[in-house]
Amino acid sequence: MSDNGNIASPELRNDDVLLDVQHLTKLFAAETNFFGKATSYVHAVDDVSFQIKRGEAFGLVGESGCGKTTVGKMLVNLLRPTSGKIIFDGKDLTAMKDSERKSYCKDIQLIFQDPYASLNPRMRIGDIIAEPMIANNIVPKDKVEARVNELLECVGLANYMRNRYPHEFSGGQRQRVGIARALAVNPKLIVCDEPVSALDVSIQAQVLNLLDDLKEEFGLTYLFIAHGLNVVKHVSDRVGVMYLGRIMEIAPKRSLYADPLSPYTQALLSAIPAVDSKSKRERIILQGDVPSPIDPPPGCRFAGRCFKRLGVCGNSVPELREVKENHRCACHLYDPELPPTEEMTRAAR
Amino acid sequence: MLKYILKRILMVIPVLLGVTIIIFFITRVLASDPAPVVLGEHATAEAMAAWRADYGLDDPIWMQYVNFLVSAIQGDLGTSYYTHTPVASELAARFPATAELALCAIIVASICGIALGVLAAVKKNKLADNASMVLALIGVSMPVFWSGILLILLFSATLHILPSSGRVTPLLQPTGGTGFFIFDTIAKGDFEALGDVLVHLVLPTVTLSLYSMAIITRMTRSSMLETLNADYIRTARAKGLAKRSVNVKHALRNAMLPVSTVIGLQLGSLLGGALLTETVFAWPGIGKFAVDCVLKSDFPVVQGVVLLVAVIFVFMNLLVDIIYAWLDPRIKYGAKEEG
Amino acid sequence: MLLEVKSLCTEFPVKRGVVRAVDDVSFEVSEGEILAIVGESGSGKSVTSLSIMGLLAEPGHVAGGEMTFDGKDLVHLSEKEYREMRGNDMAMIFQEPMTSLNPVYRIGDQIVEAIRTHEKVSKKEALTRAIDLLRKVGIPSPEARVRDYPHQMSGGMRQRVMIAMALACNPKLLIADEPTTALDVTIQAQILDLLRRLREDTDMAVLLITHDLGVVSEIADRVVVMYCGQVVEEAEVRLLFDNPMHPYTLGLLKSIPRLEDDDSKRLYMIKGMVPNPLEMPPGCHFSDRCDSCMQVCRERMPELVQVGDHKVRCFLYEEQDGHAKDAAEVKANEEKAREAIEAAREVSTAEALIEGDVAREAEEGGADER
Amino acid sequence: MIGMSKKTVLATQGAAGEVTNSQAQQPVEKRESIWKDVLDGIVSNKAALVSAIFILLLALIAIVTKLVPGILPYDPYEQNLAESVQGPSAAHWFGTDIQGRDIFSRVLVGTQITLVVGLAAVAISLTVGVLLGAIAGYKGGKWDTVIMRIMDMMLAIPSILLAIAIMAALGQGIEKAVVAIGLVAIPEYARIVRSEILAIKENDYVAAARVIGDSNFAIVFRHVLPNALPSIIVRATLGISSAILDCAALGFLGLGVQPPDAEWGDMLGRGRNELFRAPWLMIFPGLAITLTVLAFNLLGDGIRDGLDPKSRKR
Amino acid sequence: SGGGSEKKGDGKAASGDKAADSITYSLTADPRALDPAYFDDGESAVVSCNIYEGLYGFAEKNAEVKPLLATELPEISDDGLTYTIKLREGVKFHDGTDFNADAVKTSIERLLEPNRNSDQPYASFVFGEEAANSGVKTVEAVDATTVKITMRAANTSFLKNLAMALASPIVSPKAIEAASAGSAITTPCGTGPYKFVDWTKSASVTLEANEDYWDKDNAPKTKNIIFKIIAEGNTRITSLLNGECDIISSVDPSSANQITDGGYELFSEDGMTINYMAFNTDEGGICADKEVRKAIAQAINVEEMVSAIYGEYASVANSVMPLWMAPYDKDVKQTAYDPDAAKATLAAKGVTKLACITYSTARPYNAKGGVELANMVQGYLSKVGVDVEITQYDWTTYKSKVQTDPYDICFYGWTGDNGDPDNFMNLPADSNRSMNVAHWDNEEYKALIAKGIATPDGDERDAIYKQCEEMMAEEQPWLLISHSKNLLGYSPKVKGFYYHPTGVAFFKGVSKEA
Ligand SMILES: Nc1ncnc2c1ncn2[C@@H]1O[C@H](COP(=O)(O)OP(=O)(O)OP(=O)(O)O)[C@@H](O)[C@H]1O
Ligand SMILES: Nc1ncnc2c1ncn2[C@@H]1O[C@H](COP(=O)(O)OP(=O)(O)OP(=O)(O)O)[C@@H](O)[C@H]1O
Ligand SMILES: [Mg+2]
Ligand SMILES: [Mg+2]
Repeated sequence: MSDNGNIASPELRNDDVLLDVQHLTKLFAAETNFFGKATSYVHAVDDVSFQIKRGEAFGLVGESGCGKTTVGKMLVNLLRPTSGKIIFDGKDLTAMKDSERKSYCKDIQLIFQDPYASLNPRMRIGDIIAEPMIANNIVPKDKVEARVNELLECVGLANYMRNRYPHEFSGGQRQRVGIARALAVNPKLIVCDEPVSALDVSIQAQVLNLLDDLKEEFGLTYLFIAHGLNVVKHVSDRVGVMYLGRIMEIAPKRSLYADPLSPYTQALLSAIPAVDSKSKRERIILQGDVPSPIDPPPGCRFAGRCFKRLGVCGNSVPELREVKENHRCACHLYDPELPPTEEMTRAAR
Repeated sequence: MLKYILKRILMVIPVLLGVTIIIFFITRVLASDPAPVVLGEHATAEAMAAWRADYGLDDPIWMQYVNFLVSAIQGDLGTSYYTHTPVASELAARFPATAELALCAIIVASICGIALGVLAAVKKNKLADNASMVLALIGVSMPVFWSGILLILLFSATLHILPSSGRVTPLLQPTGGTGFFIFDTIAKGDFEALGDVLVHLVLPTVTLSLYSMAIITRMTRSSMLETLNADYIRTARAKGLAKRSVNVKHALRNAMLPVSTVIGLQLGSLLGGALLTETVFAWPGIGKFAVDCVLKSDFPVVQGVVLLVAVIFVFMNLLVDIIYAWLDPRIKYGAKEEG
Repeated sequence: MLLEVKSLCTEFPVKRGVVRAVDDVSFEVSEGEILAIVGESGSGKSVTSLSIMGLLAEPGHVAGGEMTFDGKDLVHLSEKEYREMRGNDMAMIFQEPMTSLNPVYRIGDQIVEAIRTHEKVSKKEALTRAIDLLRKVGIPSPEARVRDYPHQMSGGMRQRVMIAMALACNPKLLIADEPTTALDVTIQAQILDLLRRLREDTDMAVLLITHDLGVVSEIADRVVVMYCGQVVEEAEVRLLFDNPMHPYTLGLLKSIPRLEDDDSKRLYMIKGMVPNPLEMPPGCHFSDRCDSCMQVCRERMPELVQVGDHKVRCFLYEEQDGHAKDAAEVKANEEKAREAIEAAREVSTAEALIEGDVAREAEEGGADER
Repeated sequence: MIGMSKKTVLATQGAAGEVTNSQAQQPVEKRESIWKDVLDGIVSNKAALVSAIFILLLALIAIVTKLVPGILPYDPYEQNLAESVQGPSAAHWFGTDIQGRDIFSRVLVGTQITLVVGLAAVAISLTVGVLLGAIAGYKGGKWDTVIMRIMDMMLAIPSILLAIAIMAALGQGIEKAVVAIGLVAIPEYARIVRSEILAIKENDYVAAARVIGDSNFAIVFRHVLPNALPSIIVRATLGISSAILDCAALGFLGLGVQPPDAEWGDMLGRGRNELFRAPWLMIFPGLAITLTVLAFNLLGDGIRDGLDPKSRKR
Repeated sequence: SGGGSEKKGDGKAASGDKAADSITYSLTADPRALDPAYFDDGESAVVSCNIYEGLYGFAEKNAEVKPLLATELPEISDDGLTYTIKLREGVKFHDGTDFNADAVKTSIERLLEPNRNSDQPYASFVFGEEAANSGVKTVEAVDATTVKITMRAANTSFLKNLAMALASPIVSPKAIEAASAGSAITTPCGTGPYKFVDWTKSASVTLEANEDYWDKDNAPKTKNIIFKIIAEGNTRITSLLNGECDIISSVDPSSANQITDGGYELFSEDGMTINYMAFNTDEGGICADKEVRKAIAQAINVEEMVSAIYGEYASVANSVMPLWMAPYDKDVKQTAYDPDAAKATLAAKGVTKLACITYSTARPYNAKGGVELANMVQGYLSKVGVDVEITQYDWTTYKSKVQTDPYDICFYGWTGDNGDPDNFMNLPADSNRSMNVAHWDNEEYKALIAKGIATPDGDERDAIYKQCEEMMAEEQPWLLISHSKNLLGYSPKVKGFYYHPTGVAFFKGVSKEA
């Protein structure tokens, strides 16, 4: 295993890091033997490290099944990491006991992907938004209602809607309720798990703009999960690209989009259909499917589909190393110990 | 798959142990004293005490249980207090009757239930749907003994077209063989007896199958409605398949998955439900016998019956699961066990 | 012309009224052309395609209009004739590759079934053809994969199987209802590439249904934009993307985050939400959400009129009498619409949203009081 | 702090704002609840509606005959051997039994016991079953294994035999019948509740509740159980009908209520001895049972349709 | 042949004097066993009495003892202790074994201590107990055709016991040997007119004619006798009406008309039973007081009640013993119905509540089960201001509850075993509380009973039992209710059928027209 996370990039080093994820790994039992012991594992998240600054929006991108949600769930304590650390606001959450950890729960909130499944259909939305405040005792009982109204306005819902049930709302409105619920406890970090992917095109912009506004207004920090680079581009400051449980590339937005280093990122970018005829890019069509995360082969996870694959890719795991300033990439193409490649020279320029 | 079956068979053991404990507790601790019934009118208190001692009923309860378990594992279910016959042979003599009836009933119930259910689903909200659902519901709503007696009244007492009692006219009864008369008569080529066996089966089968039929109809309908809405049905229709072939080949096969589970469960409950039907139709099975034995506090037999039914029920479920796996290629047992 | 749809109306009687899911929709598809229909969820795209295929789910029915396919009148076709045509002359693939294949049959058998429904060939021969088809859609080692069950394949593979099945009888028209929506971007690129190749190889016409404007711009020749069951704009693909006329099309294009965009700017939001099909605003269906809404828009439904190479349904481009305005006025109005949209970008989100909601509620007010 | 800046927006909104305010003052009506769904299901399904009315009628009869016994044409308990076993007539619509009691009056009074039996038995199995099912489903692991194995054991014993054994052990009487019937039905409820909960547990809103720091108790009672309610209600409605049938079966086997209580199953069981002489002794209570059970079944189906999100188009 | 229609067809239409080759008789339950040593139930007795025979039997229509396998009535010594019995010659068991004195000795000795086991319910009743110094001491085979039985004490009813179908019949020694020790014979083998063929549990027992039956005058006339087990009363009746059975037993009184209306014969003769209500006379109970017992008895219109429940198919009991058995009742007066007097007495005694237990299962002496009776008594007593609280149990539970429950009144009955008056009259003197459910403990009465059993049949003995009857009427430990009639239905084609009051049916003279 490569040791690629403990040195924070220089850009971050001096700054106030809110969340520091180190070597986070999550395995799920895929097959069990007679006595219920796992015999093979889904490597859902495999040695993932990244940091998020206060007030920053960090985008996490990758195709379906690459482990984005699993990362998010581990952050909000819905799943226990198999190994690795989550250092939040200077404290190691993974080392805490459940009771201790509970007090940090409210600082990290989650916005779900599916606006239809994430609101209890049998509760009025007023109660849904009030619930976290009551559960965490952060607002006196008699102030709850006023605060609910405030939150509703914040997310662009009229306060008379308080007494309605979720099914009376459209997807976009529900997602806004979900946002209000997350805001209710004044969290420091909000994990947005594909908050717009289930929404209509015309509604997506509403939610994205809203998240932007709120970030501005309350100085929130986001972990923004998405599977398309286009959405992330609009919201995040820095972006991490995941593939099959591993981070392939982390870079500030501008650098990543202007000059993607990892072949996977390049393919991902090119696969996004362009609306503008002017900006027709060269298309890279990847062959094959994402392989199964159950007991993945050694070496680079992307090796099987890579169009720039080298001999070593199949057996050795590339390190996530800083190739350009603040721009790190896990790819053998940029391995200084290997013979120089065209890409390496280009990146060096 | 084999591993899965093995695992399931092992899981059966604690269930059966539990069943014996429950029934042991109910019979030994709660039920009334069998001695007065067994020994008859003239028995004195001393005779009864002696008898209890003979049968180990004054041992501590756990010891009785251990004794029972030890001999049960050796295949000895004990001897009936009342008839002094080994429980195993009492059950062997009666079980085929119940099994034959239950099998016929489940077959009739499945065929009619599935047919009605499919009809109802395909003609959703039309007359045929409402009619078959009401029919099914009436089946579920009538007390079995009531409908049985009414059927006897109509077909036997009034129209004289069907016999009201027993499995077969005694002189035609096939001897030896499996005890499954349909099978035995066919094996012997005795078609007069086969006819006789079949006419005797009609009323009890109908009565017994009504309840299960209703359940299967309901299940088939809802399962069928669900599959008819599935995407692959649209795909099949987009291929240009005829409606019939879509309904049968694509919808029904998938709809059968949950239905098969229900049918399996029904067979278990039919064994229990046969009890009232057997009473009404003088059917020589274990159902009526079991009730009598409960009422006579004939503990060894009650234990035996319950154990037998539990074994059948449990293995029925196992069988259903295996059939399910066979019907549904998606299920690869052993791979997914919720943990 | 391969397929002609004229003033198609499709209705679903429901408990509280009649949902007119497709309302006066007309378009044409010629041989070898890829026509895309775009629109948001619920805009009637699927219903349109199902109407063409004659596969509408029960109480739904075609309530008016004409459909001609290859010279045949689809509206009055008998079920038997329709069946012969389905899967043979026109085939369809669906959005959900995970559920569109029957889970209990091998994929080979499912393709064989499609072939043998329309052609009298032996099972063996059909199987050989199935293997060829799978190879054609790019499934590696098809000889082995024909024996797979759907659950043994990934989503992309299944979508290929669906395409192979659709191609089984060399249809003249392939209707693809959101064939890539459920797939990952890299897989989506593969499928789009496949469709493009197939069209080149077979000269088959494709009616592509999607809500993803990106997909449209990648592959389509011509685009029909639908909103609330109606066609609001139709044009050649480049023309539409470079010069959208209807405020809705314009809004859509502005609201999707694009790689090329300057991301310091806020996204444009179409405020409010799609109206309930039973409680449509009285005038133009889009009027509530439109930033260029005029009085007339709330009173009357505009017609779909030909403006240059566009067809568009909007009073910005239509005279009261149903004719297109003259070129200069059109130009001016186009400009106006663009400005309105740019202006709307700056409104704070929550503010705009509340406004949108309230407007809609007011519209539905009657219902709410009950 | 959050939202302060938005306050002004509403104030300056003009016309739209007024709409908002006027609507905000609307009385807070309960807009949509599970009970409304139930009601919708019933009302929109003719058979269920008729059944519901029938059941209400039964309940009314039960209450009225309890409160004002004088309303009955005859005293259902009074022996009048002079009129023993008379066929249906203008005086005795359903005839009389061997003790000369009016069957019609007894059938009417029988609604009391029948409904109480149905409700009480279901109450027992519901309470215990929901509790066990909830623990098994929510806690999972060992709890699940142990509870569900016990339920399997109970299921493996034919329920009527189990009920008879319990009755034989407890002795006869309506309360005991209720207990026996209630006990044997527990596993079904436990199973349903468990599988519902397993499904509901997977929903994001349960995860959301955990993320915001809800306690397990709150999650189960606020998020999980209310959403399992539809299937529980449906099961309970159907459960009433099977409880009534089970009670009738026990009555038929001579294990029913204590005399002189009028219970339909008991009347039926007793009447069958007179089948040839006095078929009405068996026909009318049998019809009463069948109709009542049918009504509960139809009602259950109606409620199921009403609560089924798929059939509830919105 | 099977189907109802066919059966019905050849039953009704075909005529002629050819004999049909089988008669089907319905039993209400499985026989408990087909070994006379191991059963105590009527079902077993009905079947067994056609397979086995005893040394003695009863007369065709009453309980008079007649020689059967013995050639004449025994020679009884004057002290009543020695019975010398001459056996019939040339009789063979069905398995070909000779019937002789050794066979008799073997059959009886397996029921005597110490061979006796606790599974033989009637052994101690018929052959007595060492501990009680009663019954048989020894059995000797004097020669091949003579048996000598020595008693421990004189017992006038012993001879009648020997005529019973329970315990007494003679079984092939070979069959006894073949059966495993201490358990019942499974292939029955006797000397009777019918041979055992098959017993399908819960379904039927089939017998076939014994071609070599010794009594050529009474040779079996029908090839097969089939006993079909039908528990449900309505099904039994239907099976008769539908031609599935030729004779059905235990007809419910209320269905009797159905049988005659259908053109079938109804057999209705007094049985050997008494159906009564017992007062709990235990010290401290409400009914310990004779006045209260009498008053309760006055409140109940027995005649009306009997006719309502049983119609004409039971007779109101005026005596403990059935009329045909007892010449003693003529002058016995039972308490008369007088509700007003009852009301007054009960009010004076402050009786307002009585606990009653009853059984829900039909019994031979009460085809309707005890609930109907309890219901009506409840009805009568409510009219004199007494609330009766009824608790019902199934028969098995009931039998243990009568020994443990604190009841004031309970319902019970008795079916005679052997036609001897002692068999009835000793019940209220029995120390066994499940026999004496009134818990009546009257020394004077007990003395009478002891005297009766030792007195040889004759006027002296009759007088003793008459006195007993009078005491019962006067002391009122019981309220006598009814003597049931044996009700059977049978096809008119069945000839020569008679149901014996001891609860058995002999088929040797019975035939059926085809
Ligand atoms: N509870 C679980 N048990 C077993 N495997 C799981 C579990 N949850 C997730 N996985 C597996 O872990 C991998 C990562 O899943 P995850 O949901 O994190 O992906 P994702 O990136 O969020 O995908 P998507 O874009 O589809 O939401 C997948 O292969 C998934 O099948
Ligand atoms: N079976 C039906 N009953 C009633 N209304 C229906 C039915 N099917 C579709 N509709 C209505 O028809 C309208 C159009 O639906 P359609 O499925 O064509 O939308 P779509 O554009 O394909 O959306 P999506 O992108 O979600 O697939 C919707 O408003 C829907 O409510
Ligand atoms: Mg995810
Ligand atoms: Mg669609």
